[in-house]
Amino acid sequence: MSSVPVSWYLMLAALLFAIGTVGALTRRNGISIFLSIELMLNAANLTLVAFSRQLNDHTGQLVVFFVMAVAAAEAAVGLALFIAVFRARRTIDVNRLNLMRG
Amino acid sequence: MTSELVATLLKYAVMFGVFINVAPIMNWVERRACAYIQDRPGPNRVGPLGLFQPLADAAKFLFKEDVTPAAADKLLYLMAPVLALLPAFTTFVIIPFGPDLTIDGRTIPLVVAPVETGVLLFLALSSLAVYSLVLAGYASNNKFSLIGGIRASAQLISYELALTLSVLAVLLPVNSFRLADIVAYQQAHVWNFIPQILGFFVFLVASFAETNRLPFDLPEAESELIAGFHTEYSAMRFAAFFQAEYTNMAALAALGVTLFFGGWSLPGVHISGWLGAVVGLATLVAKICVCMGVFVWVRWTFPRFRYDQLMRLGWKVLLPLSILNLILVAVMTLAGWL
Amino acid sequence: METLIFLIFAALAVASSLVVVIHRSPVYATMSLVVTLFSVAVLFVLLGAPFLGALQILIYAGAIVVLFLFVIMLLNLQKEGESAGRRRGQIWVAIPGALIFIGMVGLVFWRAGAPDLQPLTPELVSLKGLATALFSDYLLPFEIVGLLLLVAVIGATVAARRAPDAAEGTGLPPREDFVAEDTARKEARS
Amino acid sequence: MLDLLWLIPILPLAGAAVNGLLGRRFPKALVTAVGVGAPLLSLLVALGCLWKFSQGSLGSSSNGDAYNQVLYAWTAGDLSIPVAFLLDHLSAVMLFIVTFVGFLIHVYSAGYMAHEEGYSRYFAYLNLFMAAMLLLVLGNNYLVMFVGWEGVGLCSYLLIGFYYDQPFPPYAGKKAFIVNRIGDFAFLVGMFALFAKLGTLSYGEVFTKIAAEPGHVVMGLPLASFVALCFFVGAMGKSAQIPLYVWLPDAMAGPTPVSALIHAATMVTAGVYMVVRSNVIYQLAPGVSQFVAVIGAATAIFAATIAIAQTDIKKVLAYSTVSQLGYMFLAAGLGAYSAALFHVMTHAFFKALLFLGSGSVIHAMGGEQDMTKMGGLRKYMPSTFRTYVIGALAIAGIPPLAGFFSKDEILHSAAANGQWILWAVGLITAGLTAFYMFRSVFLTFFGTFRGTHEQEHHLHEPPPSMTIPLWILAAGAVVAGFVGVPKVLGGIDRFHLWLEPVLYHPAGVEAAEHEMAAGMEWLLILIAVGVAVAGILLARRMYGGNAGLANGRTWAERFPTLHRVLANKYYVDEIYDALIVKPLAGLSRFFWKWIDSGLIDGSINAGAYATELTGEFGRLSTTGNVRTYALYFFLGVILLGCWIAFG
Repeated sequence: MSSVPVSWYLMLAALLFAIGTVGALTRRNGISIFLSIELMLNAANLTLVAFSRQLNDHTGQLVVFFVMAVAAAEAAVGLALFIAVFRARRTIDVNRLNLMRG
Repeated sequence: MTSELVATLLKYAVMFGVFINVAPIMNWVERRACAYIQDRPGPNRVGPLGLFQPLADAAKFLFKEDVTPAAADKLLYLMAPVLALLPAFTTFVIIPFGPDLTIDGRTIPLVVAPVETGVLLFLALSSLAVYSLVLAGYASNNKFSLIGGIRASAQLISYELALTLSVLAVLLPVNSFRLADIVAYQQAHVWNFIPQILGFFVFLVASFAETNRLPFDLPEAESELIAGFHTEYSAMRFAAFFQAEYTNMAALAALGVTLFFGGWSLPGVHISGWLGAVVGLATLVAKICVCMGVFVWVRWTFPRFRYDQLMRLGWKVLLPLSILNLILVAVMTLAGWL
Repeated sequence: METLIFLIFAALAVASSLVVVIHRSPVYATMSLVVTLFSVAVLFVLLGAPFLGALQILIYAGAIVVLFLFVIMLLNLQKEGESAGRRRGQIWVAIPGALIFIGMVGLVFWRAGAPDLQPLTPELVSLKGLATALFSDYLLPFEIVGLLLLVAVIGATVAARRAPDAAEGTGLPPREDFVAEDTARKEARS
Repeated sequence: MLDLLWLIPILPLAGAAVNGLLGRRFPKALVTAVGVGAPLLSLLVALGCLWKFSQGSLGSSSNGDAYNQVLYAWTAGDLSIPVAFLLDHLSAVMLFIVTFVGFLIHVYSAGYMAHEEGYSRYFAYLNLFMAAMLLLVLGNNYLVMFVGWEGVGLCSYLLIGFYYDQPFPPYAGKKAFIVNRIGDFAFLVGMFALFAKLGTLSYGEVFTKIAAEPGHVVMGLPLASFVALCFFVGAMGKSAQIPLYVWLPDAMAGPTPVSALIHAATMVTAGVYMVVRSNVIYQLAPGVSQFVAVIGAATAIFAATIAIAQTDIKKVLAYSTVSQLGYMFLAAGLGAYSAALFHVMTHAFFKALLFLGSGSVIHAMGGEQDMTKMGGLRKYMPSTFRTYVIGALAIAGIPPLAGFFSKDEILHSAAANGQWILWAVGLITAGLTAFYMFRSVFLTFFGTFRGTHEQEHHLHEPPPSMTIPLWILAAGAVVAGFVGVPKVLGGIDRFHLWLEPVLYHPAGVEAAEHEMAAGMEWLLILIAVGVAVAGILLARRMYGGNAGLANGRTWAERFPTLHRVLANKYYVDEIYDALIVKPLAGLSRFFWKWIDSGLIDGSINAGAYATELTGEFGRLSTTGNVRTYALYFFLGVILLGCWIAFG
């Protein structure tokens, strides 16, 4: 059975990561940024699982497990924050949320 | 390789045959049972006892005009019914329906997909069902549909927790995700609903909610939302939702029967070979039918919950109960009582 | 066979992730993310992590993304409008940056060659090994993650609570003040 | 029976959980049933275990039959901590004290708190307290002990601040907690040192290893000395020794049964228990032991003098507790560990009795705690009066009550070791103790009533749920001493024999117990009793009779400065305020006014113009938009990646 070299998986992960990064950096809708970040997390997970396979070690898979849990926590809190922000400002366009701009 | 593929396809065909026929038959059962409960005749014109009524309905669905609202989000609108059917017709692949079959010295487990992550796969696939409801609600561009969609998503997420936890409790003593192992365990011991009666009730209530049936049919409460997320759907697309709903019900019933009532097995009956397969399948179908009967009975007996009551029940009663059940089962398992 | 599955789902993942990033409508973006997640889940299975694949669908696609969709509908988010002019620059830096990144990684792999995957061992696939590692060596992280989830639940509940001024004693500033402060600051600056 | 040992701390814990989570919805009777029932069950199990234990070990001189119950090993990576309980001769004594006295206080509380708000909350805290204390006592390693140690600290905070709607109790609770933290910190450091050097925290292994490997050095001190010192600082906090005793008098802000529980039976004795438990370490650190003894003696006399001038009945008892704890440490420091623990036990009885008695008085007086407003309560509350006097006689050391035997043993050990100064200090303290205790007796129960008419009308004997514990404790205060009758009085000092297996005798150093001539011993006993009787008579002379209070005031006016100093507790709180709090605040203010506002802000202002100029340019890159920063970050990562990959 021919198998796929590990570098293909890693390359795919890099591609997904790059796409996610571009999304996170350019989208203005808060939710879309979040989606892009999930994409990046998934890319990272893919590398972890790929290495776990390559090294024949469970650790990588375990880390993915933790990443998922943390992503769940992040999504819950982040979305709650968006709801709160939306209530206060009627928008979640990050360009208009510029309180940091003195 | 090829023979395996053929076997899998055959097995899938068997299960598909069982599950696709659920909707029309249940439609008839439901309408007759409802009529009986409400003390009226029900559909009795087409065929003996109105048995051919579903066929007539199907014909009607086929020939009706298929309306797509002008302001709808076309692509999502078309996708939603497909998404509804997809999980409905994949989840049952992990349900075992008979003892292992040996042909030509080759052992064939009577499950479409004998994977190690069995139950988890079921839960994963069935958790995708929510998308169809949400998308249908959103794409229709109708406020009733949207509210129905939002309600559906909140409800499904909430009750999935209790459902999953009650299922997990069943897995603990068996030490496996495979449903076949669970059935074997029940054959060796006793049907799970006896030691895990609490978990069974949590599972039952959560599965009513998961299938959006009364008393939890808030996403399509007709007195409030017309028909909820599928208000705008008609003809075959509506039929698709209809089919999906009943197939989901059947799949959950199959899971419940397998987890708590011994699946295809009967206590004291050990038949192998082809006869065993047939008996197993028949037993499974019979059990599913009884279960579906309960679904119908409950639907026409209980009034609908209010939305806040629904959420409160899910989070404040069922979830703690299921956690309690999990702890109890874990302790019992550790103590060796199971 | 395996290569074929990989290629199909890799292509699907890349295509759908592009849609996630490019599509204006948040609902479409979210739905494409589901496709990406599904494809990655298939790849997990291919890599000998069926448990993670199932979890990926159960947790990510089944719960987290539904939450996103729920919030999108709750807030009734529409398509993004035309982006303001000065933010354009961001895109023109980010995309070449990403391309360089991909080029860099690609170059590294090209140089390193492509060793075949290790053969799949039953120990790696077995759930038992995973669970044993999780509940012995990684018990502490596991418990901390549990705590984190609890904190997140509480935090999310508090943050998303309606009208902080109605709930006294939360220590949060009332909404009006918050907005007024903001306007006052803006006025002061201009 | 012994394998039920784990139930003993779990039962009150379960009671706390039930009452804490559901208690508000329960009817009062159910709260009482759970709150009092859990300690009762715990007591029964404890008695069963003790009976079984004593069956196997009475008269045996080895500690081999100590019962070890490993429940569970909490493991994360390399670190493995056994959660295990130990029942040996030492924890058996403490187990008995804690469950027995604790249970009586629970019963008493059911009567005392019957009409208070937060009834279920109170019982939840109280049960939790029991659970923590039992954990502390039963743990078989320092970490489990520390969990209990922190648990009682937390519960004392919760209970002292029980009346959280009043201004003072929360303050007192915080004070107790913070002062305790100082000690706890030292305890932690001690544990770290032990773990770092010996790699274990289990008693048995620690004691074996520390004796076998004398070479370890921590911060210039031998390991044993360092650890002993750290642990003693921990004990100072928990057991209210100079200089960390300040929290205990303020802790009287809690409900009175709590004072009885915290300051008599359980929490404050934790320090003594810990020192006795660690006797191996202390034996190996003679210098520290001497330090312990000196601090103990100093605390004893220091607190006793303060107690003389207090008018609040609970404050008198509080300082008396501090003083008695000083006694215990004096004994422990002298190496008379069994005497220290003996005093812990007798003290648990009579101090719980006194506190509960004072609680009855306060209950009857409608919350009034000032003795100058009491008087003549004898005829209204005969039971309370009688039991209170028994307690006072016991603490004063009048034979044959419990306090006599334990106090005598401590004084004897001082004398036997040739530490005559410490002996004298102990003796004077004994006299002072007799004096101030009977001062409180005379002011409270004799003479004429000095409160308002309304209060007088309201005076009554408390309900049986409160008087019965009083009588039981009074019985204990009378007879508890007989387990340790010294040889010279014809006994065999059973208590000492009982504890013998857990005490460590360094090889080569033969029993430090100097045999004294019987005549000498008799003489010392007579002196001690004489001093106590003299104290009582002096109190009677000054405060007896109808004009007791006025009489006392004249005495106070005769030595105005002394009285003022004592009444104000040597101004220790003020001194702490002046020496620690004020300078800290002053230093902060200095940093704020001069360093921060002057130097830092000044230099910043000086640089501001330049910064502003730079900022005008830098502003262009700083858009205030997080994503721009994220973009920079990303570009940086790419650069770094390229450098690593190709550089």
